[in-house]
Amino acid sequence: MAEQSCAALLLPVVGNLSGAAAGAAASFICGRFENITAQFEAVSAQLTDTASAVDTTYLLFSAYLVFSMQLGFAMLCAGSVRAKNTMNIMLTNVLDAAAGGIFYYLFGFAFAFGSPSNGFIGRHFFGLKGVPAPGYDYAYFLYQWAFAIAAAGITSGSIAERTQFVAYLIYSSFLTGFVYPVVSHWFWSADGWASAFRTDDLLFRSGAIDFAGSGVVHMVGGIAGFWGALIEGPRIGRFDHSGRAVTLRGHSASLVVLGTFLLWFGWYGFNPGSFLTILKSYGPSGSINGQWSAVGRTAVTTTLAGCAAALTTLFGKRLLSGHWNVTDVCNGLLGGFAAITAGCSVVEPWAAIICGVVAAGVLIGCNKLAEKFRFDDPLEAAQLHGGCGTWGLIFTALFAKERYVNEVYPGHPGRPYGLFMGGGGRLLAAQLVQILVIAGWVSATMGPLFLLLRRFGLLRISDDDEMAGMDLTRHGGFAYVYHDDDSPGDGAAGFKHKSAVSRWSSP
Amino acid sequence: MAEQSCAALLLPVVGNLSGAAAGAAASFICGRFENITTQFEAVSAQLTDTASAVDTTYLLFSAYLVFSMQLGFAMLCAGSVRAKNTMNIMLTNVLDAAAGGIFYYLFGFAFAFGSPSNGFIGRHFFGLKGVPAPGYDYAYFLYQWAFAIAAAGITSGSIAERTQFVAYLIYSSFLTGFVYPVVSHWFWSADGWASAFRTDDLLFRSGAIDFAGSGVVHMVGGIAGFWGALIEGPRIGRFDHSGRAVTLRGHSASLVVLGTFLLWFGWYGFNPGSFLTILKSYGPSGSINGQWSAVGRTAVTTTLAGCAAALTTLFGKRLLSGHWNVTDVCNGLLGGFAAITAGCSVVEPWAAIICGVVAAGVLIGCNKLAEKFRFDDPLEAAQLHGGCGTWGLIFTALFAKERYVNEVYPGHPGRPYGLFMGGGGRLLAAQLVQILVIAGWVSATMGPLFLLLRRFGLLRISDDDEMAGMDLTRHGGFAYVYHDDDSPGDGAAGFKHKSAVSRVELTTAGNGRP
Amino acid sequence: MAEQSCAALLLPVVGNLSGAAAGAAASFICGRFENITTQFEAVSAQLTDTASAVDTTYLLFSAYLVFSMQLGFAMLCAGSVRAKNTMNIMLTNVLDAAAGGIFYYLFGFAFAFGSPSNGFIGRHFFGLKGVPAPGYDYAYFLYQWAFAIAAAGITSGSIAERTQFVAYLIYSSFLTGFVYPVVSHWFWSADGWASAFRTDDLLFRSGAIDFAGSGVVHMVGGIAGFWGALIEGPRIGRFDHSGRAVTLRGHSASLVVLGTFLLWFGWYGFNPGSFLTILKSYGPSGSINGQWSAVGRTAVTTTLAGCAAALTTLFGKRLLSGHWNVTDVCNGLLGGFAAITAGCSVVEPWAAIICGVVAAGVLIGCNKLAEKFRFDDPLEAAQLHGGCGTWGLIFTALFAKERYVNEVYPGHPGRPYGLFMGGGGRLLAAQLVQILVIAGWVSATMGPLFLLLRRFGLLRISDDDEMAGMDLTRHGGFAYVYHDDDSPGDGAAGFKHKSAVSRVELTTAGNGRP
Repeated sequence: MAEQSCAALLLPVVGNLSGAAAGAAASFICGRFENITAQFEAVSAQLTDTASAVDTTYLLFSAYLVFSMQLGFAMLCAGSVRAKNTMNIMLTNVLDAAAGGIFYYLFGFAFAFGSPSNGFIGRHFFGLKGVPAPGYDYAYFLYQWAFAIAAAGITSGSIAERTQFVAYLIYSSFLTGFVYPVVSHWFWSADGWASAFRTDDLLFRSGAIDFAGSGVVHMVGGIAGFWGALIEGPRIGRFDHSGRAVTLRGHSASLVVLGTFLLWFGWYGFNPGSFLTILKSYGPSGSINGQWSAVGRTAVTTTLAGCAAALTTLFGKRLLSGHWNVTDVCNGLLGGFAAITAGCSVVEPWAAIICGVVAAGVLIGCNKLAEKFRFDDPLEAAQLHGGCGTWGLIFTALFAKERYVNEVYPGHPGRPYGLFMGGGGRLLAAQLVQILVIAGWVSATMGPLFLLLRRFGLLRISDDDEMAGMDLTRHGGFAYVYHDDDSPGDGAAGFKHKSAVSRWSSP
Repeated sequence: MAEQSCAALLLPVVGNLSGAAAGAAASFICGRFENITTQFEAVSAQLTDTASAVDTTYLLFSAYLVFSMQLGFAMLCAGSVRAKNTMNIMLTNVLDAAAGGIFYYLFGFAFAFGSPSNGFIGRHFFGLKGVPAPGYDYAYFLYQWAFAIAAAGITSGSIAERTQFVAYLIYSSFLTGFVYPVVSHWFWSADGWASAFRTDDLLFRSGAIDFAGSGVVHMVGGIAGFWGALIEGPRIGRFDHSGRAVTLRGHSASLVVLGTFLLWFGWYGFNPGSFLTILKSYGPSGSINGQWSAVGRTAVTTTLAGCAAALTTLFGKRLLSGHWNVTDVCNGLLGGFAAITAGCSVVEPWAAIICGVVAAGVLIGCNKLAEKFRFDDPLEAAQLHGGCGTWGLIFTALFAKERYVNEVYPGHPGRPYGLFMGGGGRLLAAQLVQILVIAGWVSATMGPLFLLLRRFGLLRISDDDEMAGMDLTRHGGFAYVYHDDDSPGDGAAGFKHKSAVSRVELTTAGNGRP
Repeated sequence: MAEQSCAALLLPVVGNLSGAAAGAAASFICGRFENITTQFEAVSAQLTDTASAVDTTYLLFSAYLVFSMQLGFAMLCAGSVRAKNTMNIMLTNVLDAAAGGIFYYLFGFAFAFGSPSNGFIGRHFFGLKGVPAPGYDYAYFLYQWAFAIAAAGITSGSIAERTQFVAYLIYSSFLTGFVYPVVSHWFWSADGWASAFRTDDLLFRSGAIDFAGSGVVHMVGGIAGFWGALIEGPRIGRFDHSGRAVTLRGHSASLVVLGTFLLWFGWYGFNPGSFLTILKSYGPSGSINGQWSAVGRTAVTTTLAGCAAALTTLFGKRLLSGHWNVTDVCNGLLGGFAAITAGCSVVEPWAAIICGVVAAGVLIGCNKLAEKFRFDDPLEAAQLHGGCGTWGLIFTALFAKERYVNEVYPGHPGRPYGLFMGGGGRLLAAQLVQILVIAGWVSATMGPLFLLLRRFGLLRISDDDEMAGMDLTRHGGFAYVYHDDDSPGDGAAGFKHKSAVSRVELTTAGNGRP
């Protein structure tokens, strides 16, 4: 086309002159233009390739960071339980990742992001069939898998130290393979009925803004854990005869701190990574305004919320309990992170500090409530992820900034934003709907499952097993052997807790 | 050139007209074209720079991840040995990295990748002289160093709890500085005789496909460990008088799980990182087909193989031993990773699951065999890295997919691929040659070395030392002091295991030796 | 402009001919040229966006790595103290990061990098107001925050096991919020009076080269720790009645090794990350010479310095103390890293090995001195970060290579470089000024603060508390509960160290207090 019109325009002009030379000149100029167009196309394609490479690099390393949170969970859980149940809880954490990998590959990812689909559940990409497709590359699957296993990890903390291993295998598969993927479809897939990414027909003309999963991940894990812990009842000895709470201390604060820091480290993949891409300009191309800056801001808001929550917890617990407690500070920190996760990309750094301060209060309040109602959650997971996650969704509805909302969720000018920022109440309505729907869905699926497991006697271990510790009775021995028997030939086991062994074998 | 021809073409046309204006017009048009050409050259150079930056960022962070595996090894090894030998094994892991850094800088990298060279050994880049050269930047050295120290780390697990520290220093230097670099030259350097990257004269017109090192890293480390553990013999108490195996439990399952997860984390640098670059298009430029997608696929196959192996081990060991054991699951997981490492970039995700399931079986089988022949490897390193690594090479020969093989190893259309995928047996032949050659080379170098060390009495520690623990006798005290003496002024040492200390004194007194 | 001149040039030529067609031809050609110019502008803008994305990706992941050093510090500190003070030291490490985050956001970043400003202190960007601005994006704040908390982490090691928690809160806030930001302004801000990045008026026409902070981070943390540890005095039992040093062993070597490896891992963000960008060409665009290569080289020099220091320490301590000690090797390794940090980007790899070897000697010497003068630093932080950091600044002045200095600190051709490389003594002068100024500033601010805290009785805990351990008396119980009481209903605490508990009760009873 371009060549023809070029020659058509130029030939009459030069055509009057010496024939061959004129034609050569015209075709030369036209050829050059054509050549230039081809070169621009090549440059443009190369720029597309570059963007693919940069964005994939960003997404993959974010996915690796999110995966490292699983290590953080494992260490946090291990340190928070008593030594006699360490093997059990670590095994659940390893299996969250391993079983989650298989299930999410087979159908979880398809339920969550299979596109095109209806608003309730996805129905493509089973076994990664059809991947890579535009917008759905392998790196995206890996990233979403790392999220899915995090939700299961939360729940296993709530019901630690008293759950049969078979029960764990069943609920974990169900949660990772069905309950969680459906929720993530609703709020994160472009087809989800409440998603803020929908092209049209947004819930309350807004959609729920749950950027990295205060609701989708943390509330889901927390509420599942809540029902599990409630139905199982407290651990033996957690409340004494008069009903007073007795602290059953975890066996290693070092592992708790290690796990907390690893979770913090991984959260930099969780929150900023949820942009999925980094090479995208917001302002005019070539300016400093772009997703790269929003990604950095998200990392900053995440950091500040956690820091504020940690400091608030430090001083709050000092006033309440009289000592400076590192494990409480760690939990406060994580509560701040769980809360900021929903709004991390759309709020100002100063608002993140408010988010963290309130999250610390929410966590302390939930723990008071739990103690009052004799609810026992060894890792405070229901309170932390459920309570602070809920606050995070409300917080987003209050403090989301107009410019950031429109940059992160583009294409709907005039969409609502934070109530306190002058954006009206429609976003708040959408967020409240999200809270109710998640609470309802998880309760309606996981509650009956736990009840069913209890009915069949598969849920809770026997009292003897609980006293002796699951490691000894189910997992082949204790986790630690610091003191040798010095007579390795005298038996096959080489257990450490001599007293525990004898106590367990006598009944 | 272009300018001259431009003016030559245009001047006759406009030259008939008013002289000066015509010349100005012609030179204007020609100047603009020239200018545009320069601009395209600038854009192209900038795109090259961008590609360098993106690829180096990718390679460097992959190298950091691989390095974090050394931390994983240290924790895995520490948790898998008894408390009394923790300091010893952790020191070997720190030194694998530290001594490996110096040796690999001085000559290891040169032996492995010095180019141009013959097919057997490299001979440039000693002390990084001549680096950076095209294709050989500092980031590449760092990445390869992180691989080299991993091989040494595997071996130190096999001979844990009973090896003299001097023996460790000697074999570790030899392995990292010579044995491993030569193997990596054969299979990974563009000059290597069996490399799939050769430009011509491929082994069986195929070359061995060992993408990230099931053979080059894991088999080398595992076979070296096999000979070490075999020549040293089992630990005291590992097999009782009737020859029945006695489990000598590691002292901390928490450290084992920590190490396993860190290795998993680092494996994302090991396997996907082995592409070295990420900005490379496979299909037409501008499409979604490119190395970025292959890198993601590799991460997915790696994950799935490990997950499948872990689940297989969980249920397999439940049937065999009756309990759900987390350390076994961790080992199974690592076995799956070791197996998928060779073919991670050229197989489909579903094939990776098969790879993992079989790898778990291979590991269980190897462990049964080891127990039967009274072979004692405290970390199952020889079984895990040697056995599963071997299976990984065979698996690749069976399941490598044509399209992926041609994308990852381009330039040889019609090259063979997986036997079960219809690609013929030539790849399998190349892989079997690789297995035999690696086994032969490592046995021929490391076996005599260990025998020599034993001959000079440098290999194994004394029975007394082994009973007391190496930490006490060689490394200045135990790793843990959970219980204070509460009277810190009463002695310089502050040992924890009072009973252990007194026991040692008694034992040595009983033997009539000081 | 371009269009007008285009039409003006072309119209006279074609104008002689048939009017309309000529005008169409001219405007066609001119339109095409115009169009091409627009396209080039778009490509150029897209390349700028790509560079922003690549550089931010690089900087953010480097920041995450540097943050992981805080975990490394926590584990290193935890393992290096006695079990009874583990909770205390870990809490300080968590709070270094948390309190540091708030303070650095509110004013620390503004003091350090608020631009434009005078040479002494910055005065913009309070509460990140005005960010993002060109050159000051959120990722840059995050990166600098991760550095700031590292300095505070160093100091908390020096005064471990005997400091009141309130004193920690006060000095830590002061250090992270004021002392450190001011120092970093001097040497790293483009406005700083001694910065090598200044556009003009460089100190000694050179500026001090402290690339990633041997002085700014390590000396600051080390000297602050020195004064703290000196003013507090040694721990009870550290020196016996005759003044002989008694080793108070840390409670877990596994945690020490874990922390060391994590610090090593994080150092790859600390040193290579300090380039802040990776997409920048040094040579002609499109060649292999660029910041990507310099970043890789920096990672290599960092690695080699640490490795050389570790090996030197291994053999040095073997000769001195007779055993192979893993915690000493870990400290030596970290000393090598602290030393190379200043010059990592401007020296050759071989020079890094020299740096590491000497750093190991410096650390051993400083430890000997500390023991002689009965200076007690539980983590050797003052010796390690202060001593090796000082050596690092001098080393840079001796071995900085001309080409690298001009690439990393461009715009001042003929600037001085390493003395031994033929670059004259002016860089050495600038580095010596830096050493003196940092030592003076930190002493003048932190020294009086610690004295003031002592005056008000806020600095050191009581002897009873120190014997019982701070975890029990201040932090709600011990860090470890390996042995259950098996009767969880009988008490609220569930402490482990029964003997410790009873001892505390006895002690307090003896004092006539409940």
